[in-house]
Amino acid sequence: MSDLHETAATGTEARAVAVRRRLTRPLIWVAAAALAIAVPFYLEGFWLQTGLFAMSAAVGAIGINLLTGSTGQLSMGHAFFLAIGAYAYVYFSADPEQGARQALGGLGLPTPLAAVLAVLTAGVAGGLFSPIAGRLKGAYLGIATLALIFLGQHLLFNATAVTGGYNGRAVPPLHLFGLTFADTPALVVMDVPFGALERLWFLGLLLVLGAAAFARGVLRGRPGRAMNTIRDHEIAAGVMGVPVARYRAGVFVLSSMYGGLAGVMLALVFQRTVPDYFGVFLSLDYLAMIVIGGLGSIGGAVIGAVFVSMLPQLLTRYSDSLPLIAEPGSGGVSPAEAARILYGAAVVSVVLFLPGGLAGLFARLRAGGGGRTGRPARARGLRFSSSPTPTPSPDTRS
Amino acid sequence: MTPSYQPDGMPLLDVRDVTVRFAGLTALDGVGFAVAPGTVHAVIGPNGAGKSTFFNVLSGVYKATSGSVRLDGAELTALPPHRVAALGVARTFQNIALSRHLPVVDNLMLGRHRLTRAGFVSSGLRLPHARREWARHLDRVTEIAGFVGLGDRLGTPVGLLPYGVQKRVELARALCMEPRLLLLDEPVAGMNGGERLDMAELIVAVRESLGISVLLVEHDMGMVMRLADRVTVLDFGRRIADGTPEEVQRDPHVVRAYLGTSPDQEDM
Amino acid sequence: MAATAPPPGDAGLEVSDLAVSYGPVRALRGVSLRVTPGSIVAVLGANGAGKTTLLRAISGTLRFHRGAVGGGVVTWAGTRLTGLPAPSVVARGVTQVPEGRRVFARMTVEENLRAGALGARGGSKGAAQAREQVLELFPVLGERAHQRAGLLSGGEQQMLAIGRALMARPSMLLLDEPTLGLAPLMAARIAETVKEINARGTSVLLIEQNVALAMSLASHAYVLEVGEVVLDGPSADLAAGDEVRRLYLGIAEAAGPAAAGERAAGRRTLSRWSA
Amino acid sequence: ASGKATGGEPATGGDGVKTGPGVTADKISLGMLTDLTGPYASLGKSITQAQQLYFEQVNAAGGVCGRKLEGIVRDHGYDAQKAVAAYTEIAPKSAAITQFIGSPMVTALKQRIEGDRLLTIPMAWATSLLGGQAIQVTGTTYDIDMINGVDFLAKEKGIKSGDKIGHLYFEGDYGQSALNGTKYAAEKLGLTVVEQKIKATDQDMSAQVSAFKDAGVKAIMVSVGPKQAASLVGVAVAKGMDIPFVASNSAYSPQLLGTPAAPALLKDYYIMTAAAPMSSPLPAIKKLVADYQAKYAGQPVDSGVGAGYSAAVIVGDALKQACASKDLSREGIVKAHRSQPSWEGGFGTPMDFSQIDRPASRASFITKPDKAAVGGAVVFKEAAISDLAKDYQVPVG
Amino acid sequence: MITFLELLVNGISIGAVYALIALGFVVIFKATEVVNFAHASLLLAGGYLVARLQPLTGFWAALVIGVAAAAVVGAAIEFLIIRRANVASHSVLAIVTIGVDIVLTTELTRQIGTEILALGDPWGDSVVHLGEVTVAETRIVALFTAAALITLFLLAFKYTGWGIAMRATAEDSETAALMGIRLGRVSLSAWAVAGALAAVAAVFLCVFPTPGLDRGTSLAAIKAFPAAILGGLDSTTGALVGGLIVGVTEALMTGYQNQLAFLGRGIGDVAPFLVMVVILLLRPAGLFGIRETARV
Ligand SMILES: Nc1ncnc2c1ncn2[C@@H]1O[C@H](COP(=O)(O)OP(=O)(O)OP(=O)(O)O)[C@@H](O)[C@H]1O
Ligand SMILES: Nc1ncnc2c1ncn2[C@@H]1O[C@H](COP(=O)(O)OP(=O)(O)OP(=O)(O)O)[C@@H](O)[C@H]1O
Ligand SMILES: [Mg+2]
Ligand SMILES: [Mg+2]
Repeated sequence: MSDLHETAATGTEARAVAVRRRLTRPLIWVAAAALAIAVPFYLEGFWLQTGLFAMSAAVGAIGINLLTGSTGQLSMGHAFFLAIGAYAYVYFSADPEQGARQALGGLGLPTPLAAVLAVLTAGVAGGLFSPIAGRLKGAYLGIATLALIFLGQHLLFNATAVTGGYNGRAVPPLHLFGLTFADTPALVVMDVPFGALERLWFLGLLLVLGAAAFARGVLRGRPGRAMNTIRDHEIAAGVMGVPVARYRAGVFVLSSMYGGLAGVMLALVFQRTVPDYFGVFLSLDYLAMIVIGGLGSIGGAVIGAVFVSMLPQLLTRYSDSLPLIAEPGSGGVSPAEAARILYGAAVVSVVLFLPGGLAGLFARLRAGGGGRTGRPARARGLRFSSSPTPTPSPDTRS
Repeated sequence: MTPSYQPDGMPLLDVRDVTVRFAGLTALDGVGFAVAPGTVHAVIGPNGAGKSTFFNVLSGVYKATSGSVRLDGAELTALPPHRVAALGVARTFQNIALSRHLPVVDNLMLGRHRLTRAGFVSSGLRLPHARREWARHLDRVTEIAGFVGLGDRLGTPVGLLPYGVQKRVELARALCMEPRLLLLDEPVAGMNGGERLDMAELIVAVRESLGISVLLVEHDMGMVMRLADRVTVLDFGRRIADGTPEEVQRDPHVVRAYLGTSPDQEDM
Repeated sequence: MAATAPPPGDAGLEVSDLAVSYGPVRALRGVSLRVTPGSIVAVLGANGAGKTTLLRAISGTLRFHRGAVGGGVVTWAGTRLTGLPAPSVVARGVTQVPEGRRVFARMTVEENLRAGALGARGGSKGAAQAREQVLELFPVLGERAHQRAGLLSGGEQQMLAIGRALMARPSMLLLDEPTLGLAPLMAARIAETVKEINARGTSVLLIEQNVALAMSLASHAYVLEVGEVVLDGPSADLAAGDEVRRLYLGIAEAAGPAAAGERAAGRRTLSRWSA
Repeated sequence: ASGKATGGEPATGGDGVKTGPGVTADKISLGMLTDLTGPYASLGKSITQAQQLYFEQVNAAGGVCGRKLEGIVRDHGYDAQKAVAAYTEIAPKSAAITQFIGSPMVTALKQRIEGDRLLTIPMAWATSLLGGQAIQVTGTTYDIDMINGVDFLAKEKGIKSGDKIGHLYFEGDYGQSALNGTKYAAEKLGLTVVEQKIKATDQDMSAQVSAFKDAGVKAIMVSVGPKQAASLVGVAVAKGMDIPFVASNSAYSPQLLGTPAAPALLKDYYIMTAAAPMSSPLPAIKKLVADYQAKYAGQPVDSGVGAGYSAAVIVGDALKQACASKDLSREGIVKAHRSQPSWEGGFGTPMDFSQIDRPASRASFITKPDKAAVGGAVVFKEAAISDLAKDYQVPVG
Repeated sequence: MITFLELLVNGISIGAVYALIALGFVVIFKATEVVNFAHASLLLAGGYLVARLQPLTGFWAALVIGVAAAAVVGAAIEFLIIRRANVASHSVLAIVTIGVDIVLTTELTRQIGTEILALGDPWGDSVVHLGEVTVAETRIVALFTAAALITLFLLAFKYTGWGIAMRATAEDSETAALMGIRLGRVSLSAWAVAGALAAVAAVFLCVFPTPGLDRGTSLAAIKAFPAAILGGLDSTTGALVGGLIVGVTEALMTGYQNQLAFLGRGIGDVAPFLVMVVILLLRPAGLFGIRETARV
């Protein structure tokens, strides 16, 4: 009976763990914050840029985790919303210009406004897809969303007045509270030249934290419960008063907006938008991120995003000193290949050996020794779903 | 046939001529009856008679092919499930339909969905009114949990609970919707004698303290006899009897189609 | 009453000192029981007592639930079943009807029956014979042969589940709450069917909440409580004993200690919600 | 406080040569942003190996300015994000970039490259890459090749005013640049262009051939990948279209001669290129082929070898010039490079590096597939500038 | 009109190849409910094996060995990975197959390197003239092969014990085990079959009109997704019809690209996906898929 498993976690031991955690938590937070702030002063551009890509990916991954992990809706179209975010930002903020071959449109809006509008535009784009997103589920939705990628690519290449076509467009730097997020005008903070990357670093941190906090609020709140129930038992959700289709569409829109924000961040880091980037593989990367990190958990999305975006960079960077990896061009397994193989293997092995993903692993390590306390369902990392669709066969009793 | 039942005043639920067809199969065939406010009304019948189908129509999961269902005058048949829920219809499922990974409290809070407002934005930003709302409804959920005897299980993931307790979580979740009409689909199936009595008592307590109408599908005749004010019997989608438990129990059609033997022997 | 050790025997199903756990949860501890060939034995117990777990341990499906046998053995007709995968258990003539019916919802009734015969020995001739018998027991399955099983009613599904298991022509049938959710008439029919199946030579291990029904079918019964056998004996004796009546029949609840707790605290009330 | 606090300002070394990032007392580092795992892996491999060969040869001869050349290879697999990351990593430690594959990637970084004043040789020949000081497109651009090609069709293949010609091109910079050239020449000659745009993932050109056939084209320009080109030519021949094909230099690879498309390719297929094919009798090329085969025995000697090697030579020459003016800072290297109005490396046509908004050359060779030849192609017509190309105003940016 | 017919025939002929690829998805989906993203790499593996063997053994022997070897590759994926993945949801397994695909494709493209491998098939570049319309012989063979294989699987799924075991396992593996079905074998056989089918599809994908197998070959598998899904992921007939719809749409949109220039050039690649979306809007489970009627 259920008492059997709870005995271990109750009693003084558990209380001690709780107390210890209450003391260590803030310390960890302070240390993490100090570290994050110190980073731009020490690390070179390459690291900052990699970190910023990871931050953008983290925001996108949180978004798709809301959809896939928490609501059970598979989406392979996330790259489309990143593209919308990135391009919309450019279009809203850029001044119109007359290029050699084509005219590039633009609204010349203040950049922060353009960023907000870009996120909203991504949301609207997600909303336009709601007839599909609200109705389909599982594999069908996943593959249907592939259409977005191809449609997106088509638009990016053909709507040249907005997108600049295959060349993409330059991204106007963000101006916020009198600060320009670009290399010029030069800025030196404590003897360290603060270029675009250094400046964006702090903005990126804030955005990731904000995005995570928002998602946490959603998941812990009324919408989160509805989403989980849609995932676990769609019909029950409807009968309990949850408008299932509308919620599905709503989560899709929300996740699109996260994608849009990730796109804006990406554009700011890239300083240029290029259409090729927003293809199928980017979408697959996002799925890999949330699986590696841990489905349904926000921390997992962030960890997965960091893992997936850093791995290839690390391998390339340190290819010389890694065993078994050959110099590029020398015929052996090149760093890029090694990175891809490792990345694929990571996806596989996380599922094989780490249910709950990296986030689950961390949770277990943290809980190690002290037994399980708090809310076990959350701590163990949620499964994708116990029954992805309401199985027509009678549910088995536990 | 029993004489048709005329409740005093307006019935809470008025079912007329409901027919449901699936490809090549008529699951419900012109069923009609009425449920008076504040009563327990049982629907019984052999397996496959269409009882769950009927519940599905009532809760908006299935669309009736024809016929009408009115709750307090409002037509239900064309509405999707969440709109039906909004009118105050709550149900439990024949096969447990809870979120196994979520703790009891979250499953119950889901029942508050229609009574609460917090959306993506206010939850995401944790606006004060969303927090206040949450706290207020958590109090009520705790109260209901205590009422059904789940007070000490609120934090336990549902999947770890024994079956009988899960059934009670289902009931509690339905109660959390503050319904006017409660549909219970085989609430004691799979329970042992003690648990059955407990559940029966709970249903009585619900009716007495909340005064809501209960529509009950159950194969445990003892339970039906004890609880129901009125019984409708279905067979092959058709209403074959309707009346007080005693009337129905003696009805030869019912005995032949459903009970098989005289009920006294069957009562355990 | 202490659990009496089953007498040493020859063939039949023998469970001795079985311990099962699901990760940290110990679901069975030192359970021993015995089904002599050709008999019906019932296992009673409250929800969560470990009845289903016992069947899973016999049929080799614990691994689907992350459970494992921690000790003890199960033997059938002298051969050891513990550790065998489920299909090998079926191949040895032991078939389980799972709790909650679990029909293949997207397949037709006919296909469900065919699936039941897949693990059986005896080839297509045997299967045809088995099919005939099943349709004789449950004519409704013939009528609904081409309907998708998921769309059957609960009782129809239960019949299909039993019929499907019979397609393997088992010599030992494990039934997990076969009358769950069935109308009285249907429950009685199932009971009769179980008798009939047994009369044709199949031993039955029956788990049932409907104690009266179980007692009327079984010659011998065991009572499980929190993973241990607390009572066992010929069913007639047990049915007459106070303990079983009190615990599982819900009779005389006002007097028994089981009725304490919430009920003793007086009538429950819940105020109406006003907001 | 941190290592970052010291900026990367130009300094002057012991030998009186001003140095910048990527240049130390005994070493000059050169970046190579290439594709070894993506769609252009075959090109990337040849280019990288040829450039490594050049560095070795220069180092064996004492290096440049008393410093050894060292290549830093980064594979971006034709992924823009990886390319940007790789650039960010190696730019601060490179004196120049001897190859940068992928015009979307170069375009994505164009502003930064210009801002960094980092001499960069893109392995792409789109007109959109023109117009900057630091980025040097070698030889002709795709559009010039196509103009010369159309001119060739008109002069030698009987295409005349009023005729239709087809153009099969890739979505993107490459295809678009080439198409512009075709359109320009067609307008001048009174031809109609039938366009078919495809993606790199498309494999089967049957539908495109049907459309061309239906339109009644008299010749087809080809600006796609080798595989699509082979499919196009194969299907067209099988459907009985007996017309010439004129291709951009990226639309051919010698590997095609091992496939069923070989006969069709050998028949009436011409490749426009600014660089002489590897089978050319030019002494520089003969030596390169011999050296390359000695070092990388058994590996194909395709056009990438020539392109890579000559790009490395261009950078090497710029470094030598810069050394002569005692300025190996980035500014100095770019300035030295741009001071050469008529560079001649012996690999084909002379190039003018002094004009930032024009292609370095307007002369294209016409080559033809040939099984026996090194690199699978032979010169069909020596490099020449057509009249049409002479007056052509190249769009920039 | 001739052009229209020619495009139609082209579309049908390439559609047959898509159908073959889609069939591979469908088999795995039916047996295990997993959307197999690794199918693209199986395709590449199959084609690679045939191409490498062909100079040594000749085409037909290479085909047989290659198909068998691809089946082994499929089975190995199942045995080493899928079987061991202890997950509750099929969607997670789908993501696992993405990982498998990445690993396999990377290694195969490394092996293939920069080459374009010819398959040495007997049909070469011969074409068949149907009136004014010409079709490649290879494509006619493909169409017949696809139709034959699809019929075969249709029957197998419906009538054989293997088919029933497969569907039972897909739906509820524990209960299937209780029926005596050996789950490992079922899933293994499904993956083996998918591997074999991938090899067959790869052969038709790499022969004339395309010059041969190269690292980009597997990208064609993406087009089989709309094919599989618009027919209905669990329907073999759907795979055929879906493949043909995708092929024809693509061919027509490409062929009439000039007339459709206002939609932007290159619409031929997008069109199948748009058709898919429209069909899914009307029929959420595809044309032939079984729509799940939930029962509670
Ligand atoms: N998959 C599982 N993981 C963890 N614990 C489990 C699992 N399945 C069952 N249990 C636990 O094992 C114990 C015995 O469960 P079991 O299902 O065997 O009981 P039962 O007697 O069949 O009950 P019921 O009458 O509800 O069917 C219970 O405490 C239950 O919570
Ligand atoms: N979605 C559906 N599609 C087709 N037939 C259905 C569907 N749902 C129910 N049926 C059929 O309708 C009939 C009535 O089923 P229902 O579930 O309502 O019976 P029930 O009275 O609840 O039986 P039980 O007591 O066994 O639960 C059955 O024959 C069943 O097969
Ligand atoms: Mg029912
Ligand atoms: Mg049980």
